Amino acid sequence: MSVSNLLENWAQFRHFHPIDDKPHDPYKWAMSIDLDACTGCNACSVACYAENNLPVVGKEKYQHGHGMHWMRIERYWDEGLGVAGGSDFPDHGAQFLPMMCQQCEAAPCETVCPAAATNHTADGLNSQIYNRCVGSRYCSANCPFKVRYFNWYDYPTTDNVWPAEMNQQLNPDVTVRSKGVMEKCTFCVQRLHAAKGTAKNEGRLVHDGDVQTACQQVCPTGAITFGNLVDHESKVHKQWQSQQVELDKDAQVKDQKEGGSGLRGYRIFEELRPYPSVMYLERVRESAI
Amino acid sequence: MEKDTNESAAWTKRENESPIPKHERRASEKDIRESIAWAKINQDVLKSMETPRKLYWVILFFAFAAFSVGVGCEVYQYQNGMGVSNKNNPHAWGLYISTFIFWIGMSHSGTLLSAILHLMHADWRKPIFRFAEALTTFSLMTAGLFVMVHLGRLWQFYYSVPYPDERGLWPNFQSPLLWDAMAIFTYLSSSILFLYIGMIPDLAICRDHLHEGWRKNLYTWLSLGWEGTDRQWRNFRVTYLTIACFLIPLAVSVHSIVAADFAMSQQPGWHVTSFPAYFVAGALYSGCSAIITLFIILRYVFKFEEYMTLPILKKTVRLTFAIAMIWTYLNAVEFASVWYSHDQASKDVLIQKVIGPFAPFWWGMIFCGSVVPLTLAFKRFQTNIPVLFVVSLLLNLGMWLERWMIVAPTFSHGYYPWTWDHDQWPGFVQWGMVFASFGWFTMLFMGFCKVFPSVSMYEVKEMVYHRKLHLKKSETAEQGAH
Amino acid sequence: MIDSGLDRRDFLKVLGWGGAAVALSGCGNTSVEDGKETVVSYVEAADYVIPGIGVYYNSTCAQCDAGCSINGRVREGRVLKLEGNPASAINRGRTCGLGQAGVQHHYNPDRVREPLLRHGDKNEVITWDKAYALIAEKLSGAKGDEVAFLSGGVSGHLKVLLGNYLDSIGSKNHFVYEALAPAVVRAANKKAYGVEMPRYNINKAKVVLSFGADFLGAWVSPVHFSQQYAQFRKGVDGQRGVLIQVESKMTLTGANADRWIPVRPGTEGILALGIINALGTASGDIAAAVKGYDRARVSKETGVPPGQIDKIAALLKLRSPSLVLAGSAAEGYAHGSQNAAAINLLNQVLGNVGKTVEASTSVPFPQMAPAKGNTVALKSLNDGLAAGKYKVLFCYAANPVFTAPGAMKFKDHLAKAGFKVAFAHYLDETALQADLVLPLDSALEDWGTQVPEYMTEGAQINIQQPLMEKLHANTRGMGDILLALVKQRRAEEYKSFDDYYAYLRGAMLLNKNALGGSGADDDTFWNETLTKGIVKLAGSAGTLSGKASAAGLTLPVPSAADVQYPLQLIPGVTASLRDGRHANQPWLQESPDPLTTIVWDSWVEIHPKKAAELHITEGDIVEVTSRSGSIRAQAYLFPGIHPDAISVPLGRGHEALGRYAKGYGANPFQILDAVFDQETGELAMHETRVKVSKTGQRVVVVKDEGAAGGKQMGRKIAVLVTTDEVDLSKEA
Amino acid sequence: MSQRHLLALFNNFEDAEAAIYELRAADIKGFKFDDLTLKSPIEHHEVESVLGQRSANVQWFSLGGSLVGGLLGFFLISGSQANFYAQMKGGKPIVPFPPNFVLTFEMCVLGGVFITILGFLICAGLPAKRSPLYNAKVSEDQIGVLVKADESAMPKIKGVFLNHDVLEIQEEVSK
Amino acid sequence: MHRLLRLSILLMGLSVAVSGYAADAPQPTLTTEDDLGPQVVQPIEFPHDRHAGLRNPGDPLKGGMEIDCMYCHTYARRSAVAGIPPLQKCIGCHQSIETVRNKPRIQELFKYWDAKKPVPWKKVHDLPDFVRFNHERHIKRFVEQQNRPTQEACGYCHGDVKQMTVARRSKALSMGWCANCHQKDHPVTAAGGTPVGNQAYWYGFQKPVADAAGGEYKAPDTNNIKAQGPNDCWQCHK
Repeated sequence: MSVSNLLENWAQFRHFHPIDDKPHDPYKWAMSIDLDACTGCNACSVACYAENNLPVVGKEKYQHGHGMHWMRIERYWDEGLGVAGGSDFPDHGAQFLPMMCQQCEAAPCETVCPAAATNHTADGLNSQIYNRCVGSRYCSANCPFKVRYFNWYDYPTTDNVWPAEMNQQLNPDVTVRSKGVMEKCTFCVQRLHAAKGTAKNEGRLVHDGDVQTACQQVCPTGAITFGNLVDHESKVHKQWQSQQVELDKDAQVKDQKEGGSGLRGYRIFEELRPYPSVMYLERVRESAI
Repeated sequence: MEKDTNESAAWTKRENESPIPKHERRASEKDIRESIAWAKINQDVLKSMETPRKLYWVILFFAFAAFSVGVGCEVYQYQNGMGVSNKNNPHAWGLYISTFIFWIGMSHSGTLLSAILHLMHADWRKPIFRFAEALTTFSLMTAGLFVMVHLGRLWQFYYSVPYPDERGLWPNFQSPLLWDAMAIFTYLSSSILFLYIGMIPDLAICRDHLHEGWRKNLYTWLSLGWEGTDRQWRNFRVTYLTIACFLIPLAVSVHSIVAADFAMSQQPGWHVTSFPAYFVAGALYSGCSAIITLFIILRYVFKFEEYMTLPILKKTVRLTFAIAMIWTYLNAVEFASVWYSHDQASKDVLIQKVIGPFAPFWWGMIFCGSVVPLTLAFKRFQTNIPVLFVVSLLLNLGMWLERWMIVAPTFSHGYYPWTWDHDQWPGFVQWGMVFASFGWFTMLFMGFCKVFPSVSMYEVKEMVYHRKLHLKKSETAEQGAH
Repeated sequence: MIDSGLDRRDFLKVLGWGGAAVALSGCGNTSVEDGKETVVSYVEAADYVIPGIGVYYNSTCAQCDAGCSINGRVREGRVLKLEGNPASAINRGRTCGLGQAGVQHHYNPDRVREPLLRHGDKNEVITWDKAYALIAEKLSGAKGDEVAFLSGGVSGHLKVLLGNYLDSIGSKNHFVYEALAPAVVRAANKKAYGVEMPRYNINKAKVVLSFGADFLGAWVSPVHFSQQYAQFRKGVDGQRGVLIQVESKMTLTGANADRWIPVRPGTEGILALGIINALGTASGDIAAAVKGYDRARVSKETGVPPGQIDKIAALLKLRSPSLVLAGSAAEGYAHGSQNAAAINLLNQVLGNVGKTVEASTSVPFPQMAPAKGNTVALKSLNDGLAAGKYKVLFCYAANPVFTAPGAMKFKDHLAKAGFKVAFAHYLDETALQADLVLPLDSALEDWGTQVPEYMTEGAQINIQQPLMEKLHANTRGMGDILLALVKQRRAEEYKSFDDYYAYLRGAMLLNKNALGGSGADDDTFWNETLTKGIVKLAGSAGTLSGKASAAGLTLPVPSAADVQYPLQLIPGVTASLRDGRHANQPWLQESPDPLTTIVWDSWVEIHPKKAAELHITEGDIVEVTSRSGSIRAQAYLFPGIHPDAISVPLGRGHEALGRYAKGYGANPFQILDAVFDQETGELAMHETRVKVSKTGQRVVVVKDEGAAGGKQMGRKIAVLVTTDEVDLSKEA
Repeated sequence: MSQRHLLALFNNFEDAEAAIYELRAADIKGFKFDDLTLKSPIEHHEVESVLGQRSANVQWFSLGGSLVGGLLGFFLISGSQANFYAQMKGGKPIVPFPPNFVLTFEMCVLGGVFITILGFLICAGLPAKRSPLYNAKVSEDQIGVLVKADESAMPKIKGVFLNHDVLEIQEEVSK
Repeated sequence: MHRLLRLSILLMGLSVAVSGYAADAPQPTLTTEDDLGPQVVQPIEFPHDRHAGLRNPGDPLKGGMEIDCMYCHTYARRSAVAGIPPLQKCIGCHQSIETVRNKPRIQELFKYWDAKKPVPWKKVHDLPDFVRFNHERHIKRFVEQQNRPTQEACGYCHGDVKQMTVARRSKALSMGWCANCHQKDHPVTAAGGTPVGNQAYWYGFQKPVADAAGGEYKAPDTNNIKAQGPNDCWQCHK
């Protein structure tokens, strides 16, 4: 009875998230990425293609910006490079940043979807339901990170995307998306569900290390940490805590310390208040050289 | 006026051929001749529904041709996916949404002229409000088409319609797109009803003066047995007034909701507080200029020189000029507030428009939207039909560019520099669809004008009657004074 | 493991196609669809085969020679994804992108499926029996030394079997060719340390000074080094390791360096000697040898500012132990050996030998140790072919027609060989020149053992086992083919082995005790071995000699500008495409190059300053001309390259191989000059001089990077701090 | 006593008005003034001074309609937001006010307009069959006065009309 | 005015009805218990009634054998898919049951066995491919943790299979139908499957209530707190 439900539970329907409520019990999936360890090798991106049935769109479509890499590695140069007064060479190397859906707690994409195809799940994920998507692309328009990818063509039926034998590699746990739907990084929700199912069967919670995302699992330098932020034993929780980054803040206390806090945890576009679930650790460069 | 170009001279010549005696036209700046007989009004308007000039058929043919292009594009896009329209991941919307806003904006003219002027008892609206309302209705229909065309999975559009279904799912009422859908639905149905209600007495006239055929049946059904009794007129007046009252806030809400599509988002260049006002002003602006365009076309095609008179045109033009200046001001406010803020991302978008790859279009918009209307301030142009025709088309072009300049630069130049993309231009499918929308609109509009009276006969009669009454009164008063 | 009776196609339609069927049905219809699909069912099924549940098998990655152990997820008989095997000391559960794409090698639609007899451009499908008979026939008409076998790096039992086969033919002409092997460094190491490939402890070093060693990208064992690198960055006692990369073209490792030093191409050795000089700690003949390399001269010759040299020297002095690496950029010159020797000398001077450079362990079965590929082999084969010495040529795991320098004219010489047999996965450029093409099983269908060249702590033998049933009925494992061939000659000796699997099992069981299986019964041992996928061995640790000396060290002064060919061509080695053998795996093609973010195409890296001089802008199609030929590719303005050099990545520009490789990009191998290292005779890859000219054509560079380039435009996206701003010891 | 209809057509409103004034003053037996209907091609609101204030209740429909629309809108939306599948979106409450306000407003207008139209049809007695005494001229330029009266009153009424330049008088054919 | 009143009442009634229908969770249009789904033609007409049906004490040759569902559909408790038993399993029994050996259906079965080909059974309960129903979780919950009879637990979705020969769908298996169950009270227990913590009820918005009486079935570990079942979209669509 929806109307009676509405009236009975009025207070709960009026909670703002994540400031007012803390529904993250027992799970809140979160990630931290150490940019100092990330070498930009692209293994995570390829692993994501393998795990999540991402189509290879080919040169021409890639040129038109139709690439479907849920996880993309961005390469930045120092701001001083090549400008007057700066160096002609990237003396401190490049800077790599793996960028995928930040699973924002207050995701700008969720509110704008007309069909309610993208929602916030109880364990802190930004769900994308392909079969509900009508393809208005409003979510992508409103994503500050631009990490949502639209199926501009029907890739399953496109030549050379998954030809003859190649389609046998498709992961049966992940729906292959047809034309006209939006998709994005899911934190490998199929793996999370399998792990949760196993844990439930055994009457326990998912322990840290029970489940890894595909990108985390492959990362040669272990730059990606993934886990349950609520679980105090999890590595990701310890990292967030030691970096004094809090989920429901739009500016961290540590950042207001004069002279710096000596910590390097930050979240991208925190000030826009999407409350991302991915903490990055700043890249470090030696000052003595 | 006489000193103008050859083309102008030709128009003047045509003007001379018009059924209004020259001296009468010249004599007074009257909106309408009081001496027109009511029977002649009936006769003229009814004739327009039967024998328009040949140009009518030419327009209809080209409109249909343009529409067919769009059908082809849509079939192609439907089968192959949205990618064929040359959109990509930052450029998710492209021309469809900007043209959607354009048509929504255009729809505001009908309401403005009809409802606001009706409430203000500005009776010069009477000969032109009918086609303005039709303009509202059909441009809304055109706009609605773009919502559909824009969807990646058109065949699933009903997922965003609120109806109780077996799944127990509802659309997301938080989405401004849903507000849009709701507002447009409300606006469209209200506009159609407003148009229809206002047309009932005229439908009765049509019914009475046709003898047989499908049209007779159509008018008989649609006129609901209207006889013009005092009871009918009385309730008609109240109803018309009430709906006009409903429509004004509704119209404002519609375009501010369309503005909310952008303002409610978080993107630089969109997340602007003044957007609703800006959108509404832009909407009225494009609506008014569209009215001028259609005024000129209808006046010629249906030989309405006696009803759609130059003084009325002049009033419309002056209104348009005022709105153009409001729009210009709001434009300036928007840029100023962005500039004054320290939001680097929004500034970047603005700079991108002014000197980036969009600069030609942006400056085109400023030229068409703010500079061109300055001509309207000159009295000599206010009744110069060829000039007005060109100017009104330019204004519309400017308004279309404005919508494009709202939508596209934020996509190409959003928060995230890595995804900036300055090379993606709309593909032929998008242009085809935009082109076709004009055909579709013209087709519907011209069709309407042929089937239904595009000048409100009873209101013109009222106008003539009241003017005459007024004239008589003032004459009496004059005589009394003597 | 997999039931032979299973109708694979049928059941793939049921579960495997589930995803695809969604797409085809348009995701929309919520009504159930009874009776339209067939449900999966087996005839017989092992207990652990449960539909919907993935089973994991251990095997070894065959995408490169590093020997990472993998763990394949198999569901309903299909291998879906490869993960790293955590038990392996090499990759510890991790893989690289190239390794991930292994499944695409297996499922590749362009694999050769039938034995093909080639007549010009036409293929005739023949049976295996006929193919074997043909080989026997051709061999009977040739003397032992008229038979040559060209292969890539091989190891393990396959190497043994191959050796036996060549022995049975009486041929000693086994050419082991790898286009991108660190062969000069091996030789220099042998001289300096007494071993070809010592163990580098990047994780123990406080400073790593790398002369063009792309150990994070494509050098030797990148996944292993990446893990060490992560530890190195975390540092000992919160003191983070410092990476200094000296190279003329920025590699992935260079992009991760604290200080990247664009050295003039070829002067790496001079810089190394200059640093020794600046350190001032050397004595004896070393001190004498470096005496002339004062900072002014070194700076002038290398282009590195004097202050920089001092800073490096000071840091190296301050933080010990350090590690100096000589990589492919240093070795790729005519004086490559000298460069490498000078760099190794620096290691010696810094006292790193024994600390961060340690002796490697080797497998106690020398016959299984890897046959290391190099380019000398190619040269001698090429010479032999040119002389028309060979009547029969076998080619396995190498694509010399694609990778041989254009100046060698290998393709022309190859035509002189009488009968060419290619064992191939794809119809690559070399296979197209062959007379007989024999289709190979993919690494995920085949049995094998592998001994990696670069060993980490302890030695290990990697097991390769099929992760699924053969995709194509008529492909064969290389082991099976060799066994069949060797049986032609020594039937008696091998008659007890039905197939390579039996051979492998037999061979492993024979040495059960040495392989750590003493006491276990055969089946237990064997099953355990397969389960683990790795056999860990005590191994025999060698010792390092540490006898690097400056004797004979002569480094040429950089040559004066070449007016006709003013630029140095640096062939870029990317982590995903390497020498191009995997270019037909679309994930790799679409995986952006980390530094330029370009996909699906080749490019010419030019420093923006140089480009401005030449009026070249991004997307200009430029012609790169060397003395040996020319190629065309799009220009990309890249700040991470020395202005006197340009770089074109290797691996693309295939004329064959498959639908994802053919016609994409240009092949810089084609324009390499045939210059060789004076000491080892290895091909000097970096010694080609070129000129660049605009063709007038322009394209849009297909890349992931947006219009902002690599700039963050004032946003706080990827943040950089220096070590004095952070306290790493606080971190969890 | 049987009643009959009679339609008189006038050339202009003044004549008709004068005739109606006279009819009102005449107090003819068998004729109630409320049974007089004016048919005109345009609305003459001056007619009120002759006919008196006759009721027009459409505005009450408007009020009711917009209230019903608004309430329905709010509860339909809020209720459906609070269904089983309620999912948090963008950190906003499940039942958020700003969107629901917007939609309630739209529903309010929608309800208002629809019910107003309904009210109009009800109040104006539409749709209806045209009365047999209808002249197409009424929709052109003539004013019609339709009266319903006892047969006995007819001659008097006709007389009044004839006094005022009536163009034509149509009578219902007696049964 | 009567007409007006009637119309108003009609209108109000209509709106109340629509809003009532709309606001409350709509009931899926079910195929009724008697109304079986479409007949699916199987390669062998498998008699479920003979295998799973109740024994006939009078004539053992006529009645069923009361075989547990999961004797054959053994994957259901271990995997998301229930699966069809391998042919081996059928043969395992049937090669020693001489009495029916010559029946045409059994002969057909052996034909497949001799050819070593799997029987191409058709899916009967075939959900759209974007729906991921997990058999294992449901079996664990109802059969293992709540000790309900297998046939009852399976019957929730599959109907009374023991009465059928070839299985036919007898439930709607639509989204609303699934939600019907999920919307009912779920016990929140450590072992009961629904995770302990706030998440269980937070999004379903039904506060947990202590139910002293308990349901008909009392799971041993229940601490009698009830909430709604999992409701997030990713539960079934991934």
